Amino acid sequence: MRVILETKVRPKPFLPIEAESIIPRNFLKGTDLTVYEGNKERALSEIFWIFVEGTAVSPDKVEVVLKGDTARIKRVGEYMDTGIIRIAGDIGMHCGNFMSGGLIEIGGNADAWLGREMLNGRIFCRGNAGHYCASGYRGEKHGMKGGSVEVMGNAGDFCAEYLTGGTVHIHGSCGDMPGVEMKGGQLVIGGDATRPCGNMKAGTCMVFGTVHYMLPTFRKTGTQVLPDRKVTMDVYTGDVANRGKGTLMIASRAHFP
Amino acid sequence: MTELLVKNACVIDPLNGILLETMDIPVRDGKIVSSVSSAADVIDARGCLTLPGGIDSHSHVCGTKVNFGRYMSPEDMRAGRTARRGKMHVTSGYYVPTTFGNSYRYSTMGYTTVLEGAMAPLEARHTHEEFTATPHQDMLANTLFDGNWAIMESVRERDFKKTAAIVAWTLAAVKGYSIKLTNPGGTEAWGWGDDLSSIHDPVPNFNVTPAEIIAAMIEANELLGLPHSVHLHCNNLGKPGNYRTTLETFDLVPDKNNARQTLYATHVQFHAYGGTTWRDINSKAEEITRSVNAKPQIVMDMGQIMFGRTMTMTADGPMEFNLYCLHHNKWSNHDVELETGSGIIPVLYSKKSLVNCVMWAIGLELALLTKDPYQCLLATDNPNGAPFVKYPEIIGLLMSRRYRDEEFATLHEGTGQRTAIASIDREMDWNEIAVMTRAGQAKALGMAAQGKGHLGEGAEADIAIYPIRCHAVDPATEYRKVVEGFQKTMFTIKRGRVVARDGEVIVEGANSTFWVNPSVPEDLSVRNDPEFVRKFREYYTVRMDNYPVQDVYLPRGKCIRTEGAL
Amino acid sequence: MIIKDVVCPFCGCLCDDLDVEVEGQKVIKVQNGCALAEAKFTGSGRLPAPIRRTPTGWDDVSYDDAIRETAEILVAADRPLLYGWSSTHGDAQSMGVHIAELIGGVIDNTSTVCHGPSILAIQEVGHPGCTLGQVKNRADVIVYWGCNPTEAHPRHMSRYTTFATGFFVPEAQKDRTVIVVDTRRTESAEIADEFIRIERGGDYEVLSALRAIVRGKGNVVPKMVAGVSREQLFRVAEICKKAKFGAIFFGLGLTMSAGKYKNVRNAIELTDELNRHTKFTISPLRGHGNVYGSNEVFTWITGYPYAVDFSRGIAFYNPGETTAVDILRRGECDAALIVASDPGAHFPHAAAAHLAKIPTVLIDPHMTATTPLCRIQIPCTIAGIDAEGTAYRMDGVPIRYRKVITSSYPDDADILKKIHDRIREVQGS
Amino acid sequence: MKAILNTGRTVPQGEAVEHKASPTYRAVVSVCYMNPVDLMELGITEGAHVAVTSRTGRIVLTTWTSEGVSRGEIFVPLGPYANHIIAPETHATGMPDFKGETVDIVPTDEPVKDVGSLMEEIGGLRYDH
Repeated sequence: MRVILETKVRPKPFLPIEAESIIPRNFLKGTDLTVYEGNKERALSEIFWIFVEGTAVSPDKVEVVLKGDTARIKRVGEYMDTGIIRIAGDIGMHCGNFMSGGLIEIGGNADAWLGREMLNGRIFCRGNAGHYCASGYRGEKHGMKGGSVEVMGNAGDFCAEYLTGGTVHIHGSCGDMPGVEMKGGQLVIGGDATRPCGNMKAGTCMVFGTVHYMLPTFRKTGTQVLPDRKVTMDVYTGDVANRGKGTLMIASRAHFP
Repeated sequence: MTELLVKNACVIDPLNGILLETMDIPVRDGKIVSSVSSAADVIDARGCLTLPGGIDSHSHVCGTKVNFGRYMSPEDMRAGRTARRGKMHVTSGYYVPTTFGNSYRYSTMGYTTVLEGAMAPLEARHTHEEFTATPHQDMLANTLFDGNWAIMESVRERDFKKTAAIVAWTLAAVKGYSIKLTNPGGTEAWGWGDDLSSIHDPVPNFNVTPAEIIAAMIEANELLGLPHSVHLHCNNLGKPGNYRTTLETFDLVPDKNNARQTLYATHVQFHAYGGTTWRDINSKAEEITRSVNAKPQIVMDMGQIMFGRTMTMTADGPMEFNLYCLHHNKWSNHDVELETGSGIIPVLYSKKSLVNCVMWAIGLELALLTKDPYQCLLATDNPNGAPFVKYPEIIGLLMSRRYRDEEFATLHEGTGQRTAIASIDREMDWNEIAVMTRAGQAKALGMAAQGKGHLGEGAEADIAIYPIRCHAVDPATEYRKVVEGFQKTMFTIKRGRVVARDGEVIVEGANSTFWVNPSVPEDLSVRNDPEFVRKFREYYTVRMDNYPVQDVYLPRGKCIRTEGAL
Repeated sequence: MIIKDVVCPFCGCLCDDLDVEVEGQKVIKVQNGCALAEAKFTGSGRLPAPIRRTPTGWDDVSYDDAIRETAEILVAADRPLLYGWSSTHGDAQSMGVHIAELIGGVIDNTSTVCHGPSILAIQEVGHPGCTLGQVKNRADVIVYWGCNPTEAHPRHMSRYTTFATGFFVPEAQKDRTVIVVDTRRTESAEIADEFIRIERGGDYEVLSALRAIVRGKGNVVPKMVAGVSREQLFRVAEICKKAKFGAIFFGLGLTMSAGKYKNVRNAIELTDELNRHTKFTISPLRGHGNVYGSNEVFTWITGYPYAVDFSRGIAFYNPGETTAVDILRRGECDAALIVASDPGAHFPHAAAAHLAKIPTVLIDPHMTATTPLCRIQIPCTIAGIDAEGTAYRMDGVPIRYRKVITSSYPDDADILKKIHDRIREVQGS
Repeated sequence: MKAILNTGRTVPQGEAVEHKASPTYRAVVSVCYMNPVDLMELGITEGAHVAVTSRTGRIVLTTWTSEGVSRGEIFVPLGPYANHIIAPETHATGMPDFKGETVDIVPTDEPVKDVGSLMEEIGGLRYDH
């Protein structure tokens, strides 16, 4: 089954929409769902033109497609456990929060907190991701615990903060402090990074571009050749400011202190 | 004039010797009376269990440290969120809920009076502000004196009258109810990052010992004729082997008051550990209860822990630092100049942890091995042992051996060797539960005279009606019904007004705060003591005139004047 | 008439030892206070009556009409923002939260552009702190990090630290070692025994290095860290470890620089580490008079210290998303109520500009930089001058503001109460 | 000249903070504190005006020398002048970069605007009573 949601023109297009109801499972029972626009509860049909193609007997066979001006729609795919969500353009904050299964594909950019506290499943973003991509929540000690987030463009600051499990792959560059407070999982940064892995306790972070403002509390333990990538990595352990036993690997040619 | 008649109530009122009698309760203008007119509103209790409003004699719900617990815990606020509904404000939080969250949950459980376990005098205004935002319970504030410089100096000089005068001035100034000592002397040592390891260690720079502070404060308390006794959080909380300190402390306590105990020892579960390290920790509940059973001058509360996440918060700063070193989670500390300290850290009590299982067992053992339920009251040191919403489960555990056995079977396998819980047959009856949750508290706090904790004529009409038909339920086997029944009242009546019904709070509250103003002869008043005034000016960062809590903070304050022997 | 022991409402020190001389309805002299206190008490130029913006200018309007219109604006909004709350007392703050609850609004306070990041840090790792008297009576090592008390909290040093005598510190200047850490050689730095000058944005690195040294892992630390020599870092770590009681105070140098709350978190974790060796505390130097009170009040009612979003009925919190600057920057809100603060002056103008596009109501005694942006301004009393109420000092100590003069202005809490009641009427709740 | 903008409190700013329309307030918050060497490099003396441009705006300020300010940095007291050029981006923390914005500085003869004008530039309407 395919559910296509195309945004209607709204009188106040700047208002954020909270749409945690948009997960594949919910559409098995129809499209009689609601979302919040600011402090007003709206029927899904007030916000979207809704087209349903085919039928499905189980949620994993449901594909939800979002089109139009979706950049301010938040929480799409929150608590999603199966099925597929495809977003043609940009998507608002908290896309895929607590996701435990299924696939979210984003054609444009994702706003902040993409895949926050994710448990499993897969998020694929063709554009850039905002701040706190694949991160934790205020006050909570665990961030993303499993699954994978792949971003073809760049990610903002605090990417993979508190990463606890799963893999985060940013093909472009990260902003400030990727992998800060990391305690597990794997973070791969294809481009550059500023001050990676502060206070890291465990897990692995690889940076293939340039590291700006390397933190002073990582101890170099050697080098490692990654044959499949044809690159030598400097290997550090840290963060020794903490009790950290994490691994930070930086492409050898590109490490400027 | 407003009148109310509660009909067909199945009443347990231990202080008046009423046990499961079906009767009517007439109420006029907030008090229980002998009869009401035919115009009275009528509530039909339909033979359900009807008790005096519940009283929590030791709970942390209001003030600087509690609010800091909330402030640092956005992760907890994600639990237990409710939207504004009817007369109810928004609430957030599970183990450190907002003030309205606390108030609504207590109210729907039938609780109408709560003693805040620890108020730092310098920050009393904050506690009182939150009291007014906890509108469905009458509130009392335990006032901290454990590291009070002026007190320690007077104890060193062995001037009990002066000790009493300082207590009197402080209680009146900060609108406190009773004397609280938390790790006496230890909180001052923590000012330097140290602690005391026995009640005979001298406090650094002050040359007094915890034992001397405790003894002197008991003297002062009785000299002033305060309604409640000294309320003590013993030294060495949470340390394996600490039961010796607790027993030594109990041995210090004379029997000085016919109406009530001379010492209230709080959350004794945390003070009843044998062993030498966390590896060989074991229960010393038998030793502790043996002492208490022989000493009518002591009342304690359980300090029961229940499994799950919660927040520990106490004036015992050094203890919290030790706990932080074990858990490596977040740690807050807040020392209060010239007075006390405090610490806060979140914890998870897990059935996988042998230590936690032993703690769980000790709390229950204390209650079950204390012969007189008036001597061991039900409390979790909310939220330290568990949030108070767990009380119904504790009641279930106390009333049903089967429930205990079922729980025990899920615990760490080493629990049986470290504790005696599995061999205890006692199952508490309805009356004992009523004592442990209201009558005992009222007596221990000296609040029975204020009309709390009983349903006799003249009492405050604080009444809890639970959907439990005692004659039709066997708590030993149907403990689930007991637990559910105590979770939500059919009616909670506060001062003659129905405030909660079937788990919903239905009115805006308007509580009272009880506080004590002991009379002190003018020549003893510390206000007239130039040395006291000078030290206040030089060492506090707040002026003496700005220190007292103004009346405006207690819109419905109830002052208890005491005439002591000073 | 001289009123003694008056509380100064200017900064988070809330000094309560001022002697204020009053003649009629005017303060003519302030003793004991700093220059900021004097300016605050003797200030003039208050807005005389409520004003309302018209297409061509400004009209006077009655309090009743202003209140009625404010209620209508707020009820009609889909995403109202209620911001400010630091220069007033607890009753007004509490009423503000209840209004936000009623209308499904977002309520935020000035900590958002002050110590909001410190709160985020505390929510990750806690806060080993103490009251100011504890520092005054005990501290032999004082660290000022990224702050300049000489300018922002002029009496902090004389009342509590560098120049204050305390019970265990009878000779302040001899008994205390003062360390200042900053990117600028400020006047505070001139007074220090040790000045650490950090390259801009280097706080996190320096804090990490100090943590490693205190943990005995100093061998990893390179020769220079963000412009600070290894030798100086080791020397300072040693001073701290040898302290009997150390106290770190930090300011906006940490919260506003890159990394924001992670800088503060690192400083707190350094403090935690030092506590394994001696006694150490850390405290933010809170700015606006009662800003800490707004955090306290928000917390006991909603569970969160700032940035609370009620649009879904329940309280939701996520700084960065529900904070005032972000909501304005994204142009999300469609009405605003500003109380006791001046976002026109203190927010980036690209964010503040949105206030002019929507119906904005300002409740403030003075004409401010927000006045030109608003549709209605309602003048009120000034907490601590012609209104009394509760305020929380930077260390959490609650103090009651005095009322030293009587004016004809209504208390902002009363104005808000009327708005609240009017909203309930309109909503029929 | 490129520089890093730092903002913060000063006593005069605090004293005048409740008189936003006053000439005093304008005078004390429309100041650009600079290292004297940087000032020399710009070829101006203390008191001359500079136009400071950032990603989001442009503002004219009066220069003031300060030995405490490092070379390559400027310090502007917090207020509407500094905020005219500070970006509203908060890195999803709620807090803009009040310290650390990159700016470009050139000498100018333009006058320093008053607060009312600044607010009118962003859609406000000055209130003169």
